[in-house]
Amino acid sequence: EEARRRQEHEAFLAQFSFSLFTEIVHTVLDETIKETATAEIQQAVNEKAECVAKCTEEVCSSLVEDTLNADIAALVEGILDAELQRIHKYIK
Amino acid sequence: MSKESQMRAAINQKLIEMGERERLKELLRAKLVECGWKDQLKAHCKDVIREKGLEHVTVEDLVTEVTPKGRALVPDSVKKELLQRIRAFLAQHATL
Amino acid sequence: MSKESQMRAAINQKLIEMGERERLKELLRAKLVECGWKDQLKAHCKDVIREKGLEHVTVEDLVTEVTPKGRALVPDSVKKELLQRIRAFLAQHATL
Repeated sequence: EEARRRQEHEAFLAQFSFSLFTEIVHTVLDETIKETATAEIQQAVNEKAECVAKCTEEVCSSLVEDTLNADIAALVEGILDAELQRIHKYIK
Repeated sequence: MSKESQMRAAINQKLIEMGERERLKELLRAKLVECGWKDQLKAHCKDVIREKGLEHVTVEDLVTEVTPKGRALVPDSVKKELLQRIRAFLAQHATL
Repeated sequence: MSKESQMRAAINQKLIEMGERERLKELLRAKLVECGWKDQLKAHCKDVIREKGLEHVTVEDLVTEVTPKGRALVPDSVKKELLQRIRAFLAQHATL
């Protein structure tokens, strides 16, 4: 009887250990996977926002550069033309 | 209540009271970091986000997508260690 | 093509497609006139011509000479306003 009870107890412990093990593994994995997925999506969102901000600044700078380059060239040409005409008039 | 259910309830109570349940979870979390599982999971999440495009992925989608691989990637050694620790606790505290 | 160059190209394309790039340039030009940039730069050009002598100055020389000052003279507030306008435009019109 004693041997039978011991055997039953051992079988119970083996089964209980395994169900507890499965439950803990599932709980921890589910929690960790959810946390990791949330964190990774958040990180990707942040990285994208940083990239958009940086690229917007670069696009803005290049727009300013392009405009200045064109306008400075036009301004210089205009001034030199005006100066030349003024001198021609003066010589005449 | 059967004898088995009584015993199950008693062990569960002991696991909680003694903080062993939390310690087991902590042990598993630490082992998952230590063995590189968490880094692999992160890398897999990044791959999925890159592949699908951030605007097409929700947290739920990502969880569904990476869970099978996440489960498969847990090393046997980690599982074995956890199971042994559970067995040792039960052997000590679930006496006849 | 890197992620960043793709992003820059996408922003530029959206600005061009909707005519916003030209509008922004016009806005910048108007602001430069308004803040006295054009007058200051004209005066600087005349100074350089006076200093070097008209016969020794080409268009290229003068452009090279005055460009650094031309850039430096653009008020930060103007650049900031332009940047904010681009941000607002993208927030309204672009899915990047």
